[in-house]
Amino acid sequence: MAAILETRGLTKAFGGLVAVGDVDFTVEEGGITGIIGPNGAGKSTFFNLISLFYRSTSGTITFRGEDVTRLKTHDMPPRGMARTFQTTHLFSEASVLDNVIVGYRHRTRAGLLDALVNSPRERREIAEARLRAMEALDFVGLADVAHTPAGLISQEQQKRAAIALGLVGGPHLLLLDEPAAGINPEETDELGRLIRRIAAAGVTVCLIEHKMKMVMGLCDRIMVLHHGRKIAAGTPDEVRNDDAVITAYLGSDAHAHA
Amino acid sequence: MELFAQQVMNGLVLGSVYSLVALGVTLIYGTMEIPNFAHGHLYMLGAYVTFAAVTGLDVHYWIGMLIAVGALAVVGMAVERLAFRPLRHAPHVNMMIAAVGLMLFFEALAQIVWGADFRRLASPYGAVVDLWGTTVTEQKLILIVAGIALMALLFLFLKRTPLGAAIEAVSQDRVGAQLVGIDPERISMITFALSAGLAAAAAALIAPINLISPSMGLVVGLKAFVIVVIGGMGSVAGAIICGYGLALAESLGGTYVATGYQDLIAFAILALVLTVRPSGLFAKGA
Amino acid sequence: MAILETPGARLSSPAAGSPAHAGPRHAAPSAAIAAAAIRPVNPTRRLLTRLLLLGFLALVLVLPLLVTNPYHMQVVLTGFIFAIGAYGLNIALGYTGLLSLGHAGFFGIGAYAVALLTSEQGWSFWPALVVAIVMSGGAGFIVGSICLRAKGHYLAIFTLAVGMIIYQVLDKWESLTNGPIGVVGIPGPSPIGPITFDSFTARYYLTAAFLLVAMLGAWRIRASLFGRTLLAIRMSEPLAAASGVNVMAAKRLAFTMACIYAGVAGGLYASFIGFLGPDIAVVENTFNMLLYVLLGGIASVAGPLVGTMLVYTLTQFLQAFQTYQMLVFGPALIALVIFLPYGITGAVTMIARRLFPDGPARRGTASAATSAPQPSSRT
Amino acid sequence: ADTAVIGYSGPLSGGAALYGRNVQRGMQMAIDDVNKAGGMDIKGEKVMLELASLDDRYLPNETAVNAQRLVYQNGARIVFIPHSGGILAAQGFNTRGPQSFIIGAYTSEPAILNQKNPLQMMIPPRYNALFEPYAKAAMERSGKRLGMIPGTHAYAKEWTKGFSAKWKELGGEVLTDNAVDYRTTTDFSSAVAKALSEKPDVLFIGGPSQPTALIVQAAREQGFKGGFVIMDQAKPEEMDNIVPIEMMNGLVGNLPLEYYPSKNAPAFIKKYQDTFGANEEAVAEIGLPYTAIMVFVRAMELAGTTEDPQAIMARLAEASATLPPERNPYELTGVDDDNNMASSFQMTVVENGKYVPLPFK
Amino acid sequence: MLTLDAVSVQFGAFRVLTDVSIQVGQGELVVLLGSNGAGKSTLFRTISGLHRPTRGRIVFDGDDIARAAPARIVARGIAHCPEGRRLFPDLSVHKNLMLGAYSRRDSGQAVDETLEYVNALFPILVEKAGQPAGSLSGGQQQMVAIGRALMGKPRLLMLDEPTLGLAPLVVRQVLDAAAEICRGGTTVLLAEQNAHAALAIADRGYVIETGHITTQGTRDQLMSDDEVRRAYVGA
Ligand SMILES: Nc1ncnc2c1ncn2[C@@H]1O[C@H](COP(=O)(O)OP(=O)(O)OP(=O)(O)O)[C@@H](O)[C@H]1O
Ligand SMILES: Nc1ncnc2c1ncn2[C@@H]1O[C@H](COP(=O)(O)OP(=O)(O)OP(=O)(O)O)[C@@H](O)[C@H]1O
Ligand SMILES: CC(C)C[C@H](N)C(=O)O
Ligand SMILES: [Mg+2]
Ligand SMILES: [Mg+2]
Repeated sequence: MAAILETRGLTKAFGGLVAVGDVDFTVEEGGITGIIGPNGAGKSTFFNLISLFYRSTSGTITFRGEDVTRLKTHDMPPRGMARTFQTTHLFSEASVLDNVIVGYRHRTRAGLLDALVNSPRERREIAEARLRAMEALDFVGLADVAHTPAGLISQEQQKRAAIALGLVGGPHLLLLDEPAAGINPEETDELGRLIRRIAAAGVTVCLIEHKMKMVMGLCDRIMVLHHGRKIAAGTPDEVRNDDAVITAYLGSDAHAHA
Repeated sequence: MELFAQQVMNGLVLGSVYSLVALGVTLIYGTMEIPNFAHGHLYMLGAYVTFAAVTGLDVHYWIGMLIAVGALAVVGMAVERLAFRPLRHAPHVNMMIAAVGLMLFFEALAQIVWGADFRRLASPYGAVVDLWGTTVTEQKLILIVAGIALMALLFLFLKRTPLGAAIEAVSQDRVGAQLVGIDPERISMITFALSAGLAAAAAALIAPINLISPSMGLVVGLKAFVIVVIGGMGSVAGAIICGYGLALAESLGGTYVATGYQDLIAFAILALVLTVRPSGLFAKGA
Repeated sequence: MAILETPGARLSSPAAGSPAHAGPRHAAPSAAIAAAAIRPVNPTRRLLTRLLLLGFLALVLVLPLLVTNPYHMQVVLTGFIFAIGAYGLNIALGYTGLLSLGHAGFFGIGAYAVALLTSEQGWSFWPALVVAIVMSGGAGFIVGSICLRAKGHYLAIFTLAVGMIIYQVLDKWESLTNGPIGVVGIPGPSPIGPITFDSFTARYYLTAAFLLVAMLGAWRIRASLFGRTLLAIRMSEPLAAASGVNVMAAKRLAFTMACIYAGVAGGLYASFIGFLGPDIAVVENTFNMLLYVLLGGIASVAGPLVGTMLVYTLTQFLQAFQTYQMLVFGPALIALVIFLPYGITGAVTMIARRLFPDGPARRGTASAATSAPQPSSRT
Repeated sequence: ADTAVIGYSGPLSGGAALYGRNVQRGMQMAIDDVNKAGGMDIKGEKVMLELASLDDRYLPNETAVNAQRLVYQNGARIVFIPHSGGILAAQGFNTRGPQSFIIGAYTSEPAILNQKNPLQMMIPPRYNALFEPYAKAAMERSGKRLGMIPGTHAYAKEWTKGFSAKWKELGGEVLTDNAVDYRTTTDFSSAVAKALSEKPDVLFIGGPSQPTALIVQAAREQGFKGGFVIMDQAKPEEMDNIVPIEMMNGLVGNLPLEYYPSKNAPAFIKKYQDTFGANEEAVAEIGLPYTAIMVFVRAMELAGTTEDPQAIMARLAEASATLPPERNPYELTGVDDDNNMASSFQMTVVENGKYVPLPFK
Repeated sequence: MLTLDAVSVQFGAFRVLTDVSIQVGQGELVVLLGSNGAGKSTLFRTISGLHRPTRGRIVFDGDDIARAAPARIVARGIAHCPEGRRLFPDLSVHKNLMLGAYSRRDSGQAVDETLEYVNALFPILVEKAGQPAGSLSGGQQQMVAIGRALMGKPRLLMLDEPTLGLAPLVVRQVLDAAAEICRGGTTVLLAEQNAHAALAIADRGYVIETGHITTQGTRDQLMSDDEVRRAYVGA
């Protein structure tokens, strides 16, 4: 399998603090990759770096063969990288559907002029965007709340809406930051199945999660960050039994629960 | 050289006023993010109350100032309670419109109560002293000293007292503040009282040097906003430094560049600063 | 099968990454999904909206017949002109969440362009107006490119300063603008073929035409994909960027558009009032337009006009109180923003929603006359 | 009609409110006098006068709307406007439109004469008439070096331009222009210090009276010994309420009405102060609009109409030349051919604490 | 010490809590289980005075506090570590913690002791003390939130999903801390979805579903309740 994303010596320092230090990391095309690590290990920062939300201090990011290190945040979705945020983040005043439509914007070309004259392109793309958004919502199982303001649906629905917002543009790589935080075991399993379906549909998924049960069950490969450094990478089993990981993160009876 | 010294002195006088007014704005706008553009008008009212106290009740100047500070503190609380608190959940610009409403109201009020013409408050400290080749009236020296003292006090209050911390806390997370036992409504009232009081003090200090008129507040008020933004929203030190900085820029710029452009100077500096640093000089966090 | 319909699945199609990727395989989506994508809107409300719109157009058309008193006409005219400016502000603030406190400055640029070209260079009104558009738009673009890097409060005060600077330039650059003395004897709009614009009625229809175009533009933008982008930016810039929106470009475009609106309004103003001084660019004028937008109903398409007309008539009425008028007007403003936080149209829409709720979905349509009021993000 | 309405649109609120209020007071006083005297005699019919005022906050577009309102709602045929901007805006339609009307133009700005508007009377003197006598008087007494701290508003700008040109022409030396905004400046010291650093003999200053007085004070505090020339906007009689008149020695400006060689002045001043208080000054913004109303009244009586602007204007010259003395505090002698009412005016110089009248040469 | 008696809360037409009655005894550690949107946070917010119950009484130490202002309630000794943390993002970690002691009236020394206790609980906070709280990682912020609540030296501590987003190690640290705090004499009311871990340390528990208390009992009763196991323990 080819690498879809590759970082070399990726580093981010906040003042003195090195949040991410010299990380070489590869996400294989297809499948599900997990990132775990203690709080403050640099996982979210790492996501913010590869989605170009933060400027890296040093290092390179290669996405689908292209060096994207110096591009801007909004350049990534058109290239096929989508992300969600750790604290679920939506346009809460707008309807769920309108939220997802924004995620499709980078696929459309209609601009101010099309708007003013209501050009055929404008009309075509609006219909198209609606349709794709609706499909995405249908896919995550939110079609029935499409017209509800995003602020009024439940925490867990909001998480799925955020995923739809990422999916609608048809990404190659989807980054999920703690998708299962704050939802109960039942829903967590449900979410796990959704993520599987996304992967099965050909989208490479990379997720940060603290719920080991989910991570271990879901991921093909896992990277472990600690103090901003990669301390381990490999299959769930390799990672689970890695002493460094156990002492730093899992604790001895990790596989028991949670 | 003598001219230079004179202008630096004048800059310090002006700067004390700017900084005091700006400090009030830092609290209300910088910290609580309430764009009370009518702050300059509170300053104007402060001047009138001092005038009314000294001429009407013929109390001593300092008593007059105290009365003004007290009165404006009350006005400040009323403003918070009646105009801004009801808008807490409304879109932010609504507060600006409310502020505009206050400006119109206060200006009309002053014009009706004290007339449209300029008023003059005679200073008990009119004597002229020579200082390092500069001539200043005692009143101006008092203004500088009192101004600096007030700022020092406020600074300590904000940085050293729990109440000071509470003000920042409320502005950053109301609910969080409530959960540690802070009463946000009380805090915002106190904050308004404080900043209005500062404005009144500044006005009382400058009144004997300048004229009092219903429209004296507008420009000073807007400049205070400029100062607060250059200094970085909510940064007390920033407000003070930029207050004096701007005043010196105006008096020296007025001398060595060209007079008549003072107001341009202020806004040009702001534009420059924000072009280079979109979130101010002393911005914290970002 | 469901899988085939998923966006992910589309990735396997070669055309991935281009909008054309909505390929044949998706030409015929499941009817259910397609149907669900259309917002169910209460038919009665839609009808009422349409009627309101027709009534409005009819009114605009026949107004000169109803209003014969030149004074009332003058009020309407001036109102329309400022309303155009207010629509500009609404695009920046209401749609995009950009509070521009320098709006009057761009109004001034447009006004001076027309004033100086027609009165001093002897140009005719129309080419001068084009220049006014280019200049206010150009200035907006440049200023936007610089200012819009600042956000929220910083942007507000930055633009406030820009407005002040524009005013100072108009005031001090005497060789160009005559400084504080202002521009005298600005000719009215020059005739188009047989149509002259000396009579109030003619000027009315001219202004009304401009106003309607402005409103149409505002409405189109709001309903468009571009408009949705703007709304998204207003609600959350980071999320918009993460969703692939070039935030800076969109903001700059919206800002420029707003300035063009202001410029056009300014041009009309100059040539209708016949005299122009720098104080047209003072911040009070920005506040006035802000007021119109807010009381009318922010981000709504009818709002700015409703607001302008309401406030303008109110102030005319309050003139009776002489010196005391501001004693009434000031508190009135405060009361209005407190009790009508989303303005007149906002209130009307909410009532209409109550009376004629939508189908299953809980959200209404963004229709022409009165559209959903959106709380503007804390700008 | 048994009452005729005179319209007024001026700044009644905001920065220029005082100025606007003074003009309004002058008009009101005249109207009250006329009515007390039993109104006007129009073709043997008694017609009372009524003042309708609107606030325009010094904004031309507001003036335009107000003027329409005064004419079409209140039925005014004469509208007083106290600022050049509003006047120029009104000139756009006072001769055209369904109903024409007369502009009572209270501004000294000559630009309003460019259009040769046939339905307009300019009330105060054109300031450009004052340059030469002022300059001469100041030069003779204080010297040739002219320092400048004028205001930055339109009116002051024009003044400064014209006056400094005249000063040079008369062989004087004009130093750098330190114009400051008289309304917004918080402390004049720095402008004054700058001006004094060039060692002037005379300071040219002027805006509203009170800030002008403060500049005099600041200059004296910083040790200035020379004289002043003040723009006519500033009124010596108001300045001496702010600073001791001794500080004003060597000051050249408009002669306060009270020192006019005019039999009618004292009565007028007394009447004014009886109405508005002993420490209110009957400045030109009071006396000239008062006289202007009287001119129009006389013109209406001569023309035998309150309705027909053209007819009223036709009798303006005659009316202004034949004012009854008690209605002519300044003893003005009639409009010039630009319909400028107060074309002759008097000046003063302050010498050891006294106003010394100086007739124009 | 805390008794809720038929408490109902409504937002507009939308009823979130219906006749909720629970008791928390002095020194107990009581866990409140429920899935998203069940009403846990609303219940907590109501107890700490952020919402007014539409019906019912909330009795703390014998007084009805249902209508008291949040500040009063905190002063009475109820600390609430809220969902979403509600930190003061631009203030330093240290200032955040100290503000937790805002309504304490005892000596500064006593406050310092509590601070040391908190620092011992979450050592990372010592090295972050000077940093703006907003710049901390999700988990670190959670620690600050708990620490801030503890700084009030409350007699009743309400923790709303404190383990949300915490690493497994820390999850246990936090829950152990909760138990520790309880042993130290502070009554603890804990909202959790991670039922397994939570029940491990709890004395008793309630299950809340769509605003109704559906089940209650001791740890062992709940542990052995199949419904609970399926829905919340996810075993
Ligand atoms: N904007 C910032 N400024 C300063 N420091 C930061 C900033 N963002 C993150 N940090 C620091 O960088 C480190 C890594 O933070 P990050 O959010 O990536 O952790 P994380 O692995 O996502 O933890 P968690 O699992 O709790 O979310 C933390 O120590 C945090 O304090
Ligand atoms: N202020 C509010 N206005 C309207 N509805 C609200 C409000 N607060 C909460 N709700 C609704 O009340 C229900 C309960 O919310 P609550 O946050 O208490 O649930 P929870 O048990 O804390 O869920 P979670 O595990 O996600 O925190 C939810 O459906 C939520 O949408
Ligand atoms: C400055 C004031 C005296 C008014 C002046 N007469 C003008 O024309 O505006
Ligand atoms: Mg994280
Ligand atoms: Mg909760």
